[in-house]
Amino acid sequence: MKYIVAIIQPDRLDSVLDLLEKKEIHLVTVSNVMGRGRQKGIAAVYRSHKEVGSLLKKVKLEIVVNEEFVKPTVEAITEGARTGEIGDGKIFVLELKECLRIRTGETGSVAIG
Amino acid sequence: MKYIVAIIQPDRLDSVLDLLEKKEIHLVTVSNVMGRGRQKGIAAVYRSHKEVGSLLKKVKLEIVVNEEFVKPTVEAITEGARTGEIGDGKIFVLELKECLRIRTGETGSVAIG
Amino acid sequence: MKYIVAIIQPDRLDSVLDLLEKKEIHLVTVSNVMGRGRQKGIAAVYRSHKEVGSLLKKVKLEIVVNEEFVKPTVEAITEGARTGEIGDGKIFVLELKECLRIRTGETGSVAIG
Amino acid sequence: MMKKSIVGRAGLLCGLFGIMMMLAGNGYGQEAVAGAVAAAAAPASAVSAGDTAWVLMSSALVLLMTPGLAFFYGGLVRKKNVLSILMQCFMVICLITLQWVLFGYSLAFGPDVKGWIGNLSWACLKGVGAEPFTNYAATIPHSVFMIFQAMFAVITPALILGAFAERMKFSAFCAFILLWATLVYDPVAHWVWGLGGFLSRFDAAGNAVPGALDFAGGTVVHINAGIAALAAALVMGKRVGPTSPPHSLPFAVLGAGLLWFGWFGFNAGSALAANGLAANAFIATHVATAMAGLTWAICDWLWHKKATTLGMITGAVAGLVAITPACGFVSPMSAIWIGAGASIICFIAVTFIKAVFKYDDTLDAFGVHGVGGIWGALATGIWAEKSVGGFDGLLHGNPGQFLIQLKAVLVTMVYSFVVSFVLLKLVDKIIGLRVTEHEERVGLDLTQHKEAGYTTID
Amino acid sequence: MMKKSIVGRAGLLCGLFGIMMMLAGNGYGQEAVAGAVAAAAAPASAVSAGDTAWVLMSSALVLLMTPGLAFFYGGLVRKKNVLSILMQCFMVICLITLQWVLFGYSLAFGPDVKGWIGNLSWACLKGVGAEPFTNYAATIPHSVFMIFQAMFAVITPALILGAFAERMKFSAFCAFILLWATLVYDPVAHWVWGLGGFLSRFDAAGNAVPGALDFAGGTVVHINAGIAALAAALVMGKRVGPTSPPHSLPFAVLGAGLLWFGWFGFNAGSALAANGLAANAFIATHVATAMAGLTWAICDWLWHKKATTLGMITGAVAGLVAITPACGFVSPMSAIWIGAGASIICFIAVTFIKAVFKYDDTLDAFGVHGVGGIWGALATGIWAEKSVGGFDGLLHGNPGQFLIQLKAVLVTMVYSFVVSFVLLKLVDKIIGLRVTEHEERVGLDLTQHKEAGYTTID
Amino acid sequence: MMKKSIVGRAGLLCGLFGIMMMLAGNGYGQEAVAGAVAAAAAPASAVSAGDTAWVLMSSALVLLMTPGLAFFYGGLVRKKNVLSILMQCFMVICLITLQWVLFGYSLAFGPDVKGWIGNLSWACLKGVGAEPFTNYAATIPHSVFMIFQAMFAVITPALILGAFAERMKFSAFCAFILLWATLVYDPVAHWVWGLGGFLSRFDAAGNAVPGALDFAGGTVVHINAGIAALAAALVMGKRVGPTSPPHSLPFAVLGAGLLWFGWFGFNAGSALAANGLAANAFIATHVATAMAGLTWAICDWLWHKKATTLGMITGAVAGLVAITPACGFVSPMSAIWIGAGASIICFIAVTFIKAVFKYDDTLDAFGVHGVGGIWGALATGIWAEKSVGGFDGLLHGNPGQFLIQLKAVLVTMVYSFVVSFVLLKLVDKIIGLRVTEHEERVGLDLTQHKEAGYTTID
Ligand SMILES: Nc1ncnc2c1ncn2[C@@H]1O[C@H](COP(=O)(O)OP(=O)(O)O)[C@@H](O)[C@H]1O
Ligand SMILES: Nc1ncnc2c1ncn2[C@@H]1O[C@H](COP(=O)(O)OP(=O)(O)O)[C@@H](O)[C@H]1O
Ligand SMILES: Nc1ncnc2c1ncn2[C@@H]1O[C@H](COP(=O)(O)OP(=O)(O)O)[C@@H](O)[C@H]1O
Repeated sequence: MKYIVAIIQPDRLDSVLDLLEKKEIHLVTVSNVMGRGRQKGIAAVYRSHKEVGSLLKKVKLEIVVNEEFVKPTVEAITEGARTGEIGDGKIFVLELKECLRIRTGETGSVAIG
Repeated sequence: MKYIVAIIQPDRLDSVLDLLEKKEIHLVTVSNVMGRGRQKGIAAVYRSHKEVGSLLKKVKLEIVVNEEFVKPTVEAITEGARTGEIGDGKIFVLELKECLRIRTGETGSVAIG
Repeated sequence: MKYIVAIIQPDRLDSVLDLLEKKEIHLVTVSNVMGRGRQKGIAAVYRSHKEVGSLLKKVKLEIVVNEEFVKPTVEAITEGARTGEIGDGKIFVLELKECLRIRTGETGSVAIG
Repeated sequence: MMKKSIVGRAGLLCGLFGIMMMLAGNGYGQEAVAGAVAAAAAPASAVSAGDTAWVLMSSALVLLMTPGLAFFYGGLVRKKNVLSILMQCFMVICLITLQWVLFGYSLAFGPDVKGWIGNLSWACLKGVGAEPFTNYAATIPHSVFMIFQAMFAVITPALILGAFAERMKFSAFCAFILLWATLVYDPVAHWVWGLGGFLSRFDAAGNAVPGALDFAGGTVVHINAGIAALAAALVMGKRVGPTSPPHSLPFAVLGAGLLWFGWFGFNAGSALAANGLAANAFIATHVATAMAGLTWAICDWLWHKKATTLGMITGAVAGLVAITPACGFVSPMSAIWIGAGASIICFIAVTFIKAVFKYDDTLDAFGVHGVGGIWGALATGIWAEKSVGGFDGLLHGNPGQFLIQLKAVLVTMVYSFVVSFVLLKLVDKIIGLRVTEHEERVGLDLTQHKEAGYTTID
Repeated sequence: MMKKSIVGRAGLLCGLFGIMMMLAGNGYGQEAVAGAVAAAAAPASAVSAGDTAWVLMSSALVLLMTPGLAFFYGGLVRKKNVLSILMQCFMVICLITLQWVLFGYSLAFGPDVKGWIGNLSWACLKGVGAEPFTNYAATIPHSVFMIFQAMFAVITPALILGAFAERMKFSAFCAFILLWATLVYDPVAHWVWGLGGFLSRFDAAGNAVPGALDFAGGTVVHINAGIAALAAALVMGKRVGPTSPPHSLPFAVLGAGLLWFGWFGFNAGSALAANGLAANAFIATHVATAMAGLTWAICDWLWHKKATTLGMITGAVAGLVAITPACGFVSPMSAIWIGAGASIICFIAVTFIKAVFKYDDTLDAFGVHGVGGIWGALATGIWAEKSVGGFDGLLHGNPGQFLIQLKAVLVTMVYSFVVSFVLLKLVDKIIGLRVTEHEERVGLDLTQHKEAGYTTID
Repeated sequence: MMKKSIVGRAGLLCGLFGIMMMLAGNGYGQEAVAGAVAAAAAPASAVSAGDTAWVLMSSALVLLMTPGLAFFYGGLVRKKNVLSILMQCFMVICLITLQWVLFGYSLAFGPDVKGWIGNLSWACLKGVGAEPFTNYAATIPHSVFMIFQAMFAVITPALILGAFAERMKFSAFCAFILLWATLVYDPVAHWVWGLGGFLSRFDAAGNAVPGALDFAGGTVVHINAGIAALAAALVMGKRVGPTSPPHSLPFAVLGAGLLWFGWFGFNAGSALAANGLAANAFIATHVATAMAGLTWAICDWLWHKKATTLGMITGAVAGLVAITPACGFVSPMSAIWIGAGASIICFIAVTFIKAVFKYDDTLDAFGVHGVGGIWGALATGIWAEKSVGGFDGLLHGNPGQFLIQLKAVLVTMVYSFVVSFVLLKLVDKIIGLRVTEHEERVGLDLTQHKEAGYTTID
């Protein structure tokens, strides 16, 4: 079982979700984050006061999958989120020890899907 | 040391926090997330334009505990969050390498509590 | 590769980011969280109704680094976030299996930076 | 199947409603003719552009109060219910406006039937045109008086919704509010303000008689709505789950600001002319509100160690409520005491009484409008002085007026409570008042209106 | 280099503009003198404080509509574009106010040139002072009439921006709006409202002639802006990416509340006096809006199973739009039908027509203002009655008026569409209408204004 | 212990305050009688409904400006401080309203004492009733003039709070604002507007004398508040930590919209009648604001490459400030220059001067109101023309008026700075001005008011 974290551009979210759906990866958790990366933000100006604002809006996906789904998940995210421009983001894969479905109490691989 | 992540229904947050408290698990980090799962969202309608809106509001808990607390934590979450209906959410358990309390610089198990 | 999670006081964010920058750790993901810890919140009052409100606003940092950067990262966070008062927060270090840069498809250590 | 039965129930309600209206129509037929004749006999009178400008503007101001209330209430609920509040407020504007021009105005202000109700001779605005109806307002078109009053009829039921916020079915809400406007608001407005109403200061011919003082609606609007709110809180029961802090206090403050602004139309517009009386009402309103806002802040400071924003705006609204019946009868200096009293009494109601009796008056519609309205109506009987509005109260040697006020308050309380209670039970039987627990947890915005107030990811 | 060329293009536009203005100035020189003389010959007339108070207040109300519109629109776009809407609305206020006092007012209302346009003899407010210009408004200073009209000139172009929200360059927007106001709004206003305008009810000398009825701007404002919006949606093309739900419906509701409030100034203020006609306009406006809000809610309920908040406020705006040309000519009871029709027709436009033709009218500026305006203008020709505003319509035995309405509608539609289309293409050539795809993805707030509407981390 | 000492300090402040008031009362006793006699001697005069409607409405508009300002300021601070701004604004309304009716009005406008202050003979509104006080306003009740002025007294101290936003103790704020209103606002209002004030255009008997032109409060309101703001920024010192972007620019835009709307009451209402002069003030206000908004946008575009929303609304407010003293004395065409100048000068102040001197005027209360007010007061002396308001300025051959303006500006600047400085130091000694660093980091909403503006998890 793997715990996949992906940071992507906000406006790529829809296409990533679509592609994941197509690969039968339905379950996803999404949240707002701000990211500092190589991408340079647009300096905002408030009454002539410049805000360097190195943090840009990003979207974070968390997807827990069984081993066999790691590849399709990573592919779907890559395909959906890639524009080729700086700021496209990253995918991180962590090892998951245990998983439990609250509704049924099931644990392990069956609880993931 | 374990890093527990739980995704629950927003309105179950209070009861989960209460139960954790009762089991002496005081330290928790909470955030807003949106989840796509088995639960079907209610299609929103904006000027006759339907938004399928597969993402539903969820709350994410992050709790770092020593091994002996894993069970009570999972139990508290399960008890507090379970309604038996689809959408109740999941608990994920990850292995934690290191923990450090910023205030004191303590590390390891003592830094968790 | 390590996946570092830090929970800090919101108003320390700027100094932590500065210090990370100085140690050449540019890449960071930031998000809003609420934390329940040892720090006691100020009880809010709404029309004489008291809200105990154990959850306080915190900021969460996620930083993925190669092994050699773990120490400087932890130091930078500690230095920037420490006030010595309760509520300063925690740093958690998780093991990272894999990392992938969406833009280029690079994986592993090179994809981190 | 399910849908059919809802439609069926709605039909039943409509039917009931229709029958009542027809009965009303028939029953009052005879008097209608007499009333129309009386109206025609009223001497023609010059329209004043200044007064007309003032009352038209005041009407617009009072209209703005309902969106103001929507934000005042909407800011205080949870994020997932904000639209339900806004929607209910806008629906009240739409429904009651139509009810008012079709028959409500005639019921409330039309030619009197035995002191209880107006007849239907002014239904569909028949005869309500550019000519002044002198007995109500001599210097503005009758139609201006009608539309000014329409705005009052609109906001009154909207006030009630604070009591059952976050848990009422939208369809039930619509049905209840329409019935309530017709069977509670219109009669009570007639009793107190209609020519010949049995609590009114004028007989059917427009001659002065002893009656209750209610300059801009302490009894008709605030006690009436506040008591209905209490009935609703009791009938509906408590919300599921723990209470939550206001999702956006700035919205509540915005609402309070718009209410304060609009209330100048409500109170000073009730002079129905731009003159010294309007000025007195304007000033008394402003002073009482300021004092009440300050007083609540002080109560908060004494009781909770800090002055809260929500406390201050709640106090301000309590002050606005309390001065409403009084503003054309008391001096600005008396308004200071009325404002202070309003905040102290409402603070007690909201802080202690609510805690003891444990009804879930979500947004304190009873605690502020009911309690504040009662205080204001009685206070009018205490501080009224002849030099301001022609009547003396207790402190100026006329305890009789205080007793009349007391009577009007009690009559309104009993009538409003009983009829509101019955109507709520009736609607509960036919449509069902509450959403399911699951809908309540998910929130009314999504379940009742298929919308979310805000986006989360963007 | 890059910058230079933008400056160059802007210069070119300005130049074009200047030349047009000069031509206008020259061409109309002769008539200007005649006009000025006519103006001077108008009999002096007493200013009424009441009427002046009402029209000044109405002007303030109409000004407030533009911020109201900003929030109505701004709440409906994505978070990343909210400021672009607010900014465009405020820029319209600034630009068009100046355009209006410098020459726009004179073009629209100045002495007539062959029925097509006013001349420039009132440019820079020459002769527009405290004396009434009797043929427009006999009891208020001429300057009050001018500033009241200024607010109309401001809000009309602002309506259009709903069609190209979330994708237009700010510089292009400024250029387009200034050209549009001058070459579309001012002429059409002259045709319908200017003394001697070829669709107007008065000849250049102020004598009544058969003409189109447009009490407060159904044709001049709403059809005009709505058709320009359609042209813009077609020229601009679709937004990139999937649509998004409104980022803050409460803001949209706030905007709707302010619009409703301000619209009383728009419509009842158009009586240019505080009298029975203003009252009729006020009441008809309120009634039609209430009916339209209710009707859309019912349509939503029938079609989508639930009444939506956005539906209700959209309906209310459609009702406001439709009653605008009619409110001084029809009775409040007819307003009910006009309001109901407005919502049904606009609901169809937004739900089905838009889906079929697939133009991206982001915020339904055409679907509500264009379609609602057409309905309103025609409905005026149907329900007008002599006893209200001096003219009978179809239902009162005067089909001729309906035909005149139809003609005015068609002429305005054709003119507005063609000229708007050409102007958009022109601006596209010179400045470029759309932001880059990347800018569109990042959002207009950051890319066009270097600001973010809200903070995320705090 | 701690608490006792706070109470003790507050008591000390109150005591000081009381003594001052009593001295004032005694010292002015004699003149009070004379003043009252003079008032009684004023010839009875007819109230005009139109004028009364206009000034009442204007009073409501000016009241709305304070919530407008609350949102303008509140949107610009961090999320954790939004309520502190809203609360301070509402507290100013409450406190100063009471101060005004109890004694403030009498100090400012009551019978003159040696040109410096009014006496206390109108305290508690004694004699301020439905009869006009002809020397101030002949066609409206005296009480209407009083309440219109009350709204000015309210908003002026509220303007100051922009300078010390995000770091002042709420208790200290209340004390300071009450002292400031009494010891700075009331005297300066008397000097410039009170009959017999030493900078005023009228002697104590109401005869015209040479004096400063300040139609609606450039000197009394904006310079006065702006300079106090500078003093406050200097005394308070800088905020802790780095600056943050505005937490909600849409709120700031909402505030700007309400301010623009309300300012029509402020400026055109200052004509105290609905006539040509009010119309001129209305138009000049609108035009100057439009020009100023546009000008700031252009400055931003030239300096920062893009026009910003915050820049445009800041410019609009600067324009409103600058035209305030001038609007009844200059033509709408001159208003264009005044508006343009306002934005350019304030842009420089905010962009460069603030950066050089490094005071932390959080929301540019000095940079916009102080600097804009000075420009406006001087510009009045430049562009005034007899045909508008009866006085010529520099450009119309009367340099003397410019010098009088300069004198009034300087006197007000010095007085306001010195007394504000002393009061701040005094309050700092007794109560302490600043919250602790920890409280500042946590935010004023939680630490000063025990509330959060918004929920985070819901
Ligand atoms: N090592 C990292 N640790 C944490 N977050 C990261 C890391 N690398 C990238 N991110 C996140 O991914 C986002 C995109 O990264 P960026 O360097 O801008 O683009 P790219 O991945 O295309 O080089 C960043 O804004 C940040 O939120
Ligand atoms: N494999 C997963 N990866 C990421 N998030 C998940 C996963 N499974 C569940 N979730 C989160 O849990 C929420 C609830 O899951 P859902 O399938 O709707 O209910 P249940 O757990 O009762 O079957 C989802 O909305 C999603 O946020
Ligand atoms: N074991 C834990 N699991 C999850 N979150 C934690 C844990 N310990 C601390 N936190 C987070 O860190 C924040 C600060 O912790 P707190 O105990 O208040 O201060 P300190 O670290 O100075 O003792 C908490 O509000 C919480 O968000």
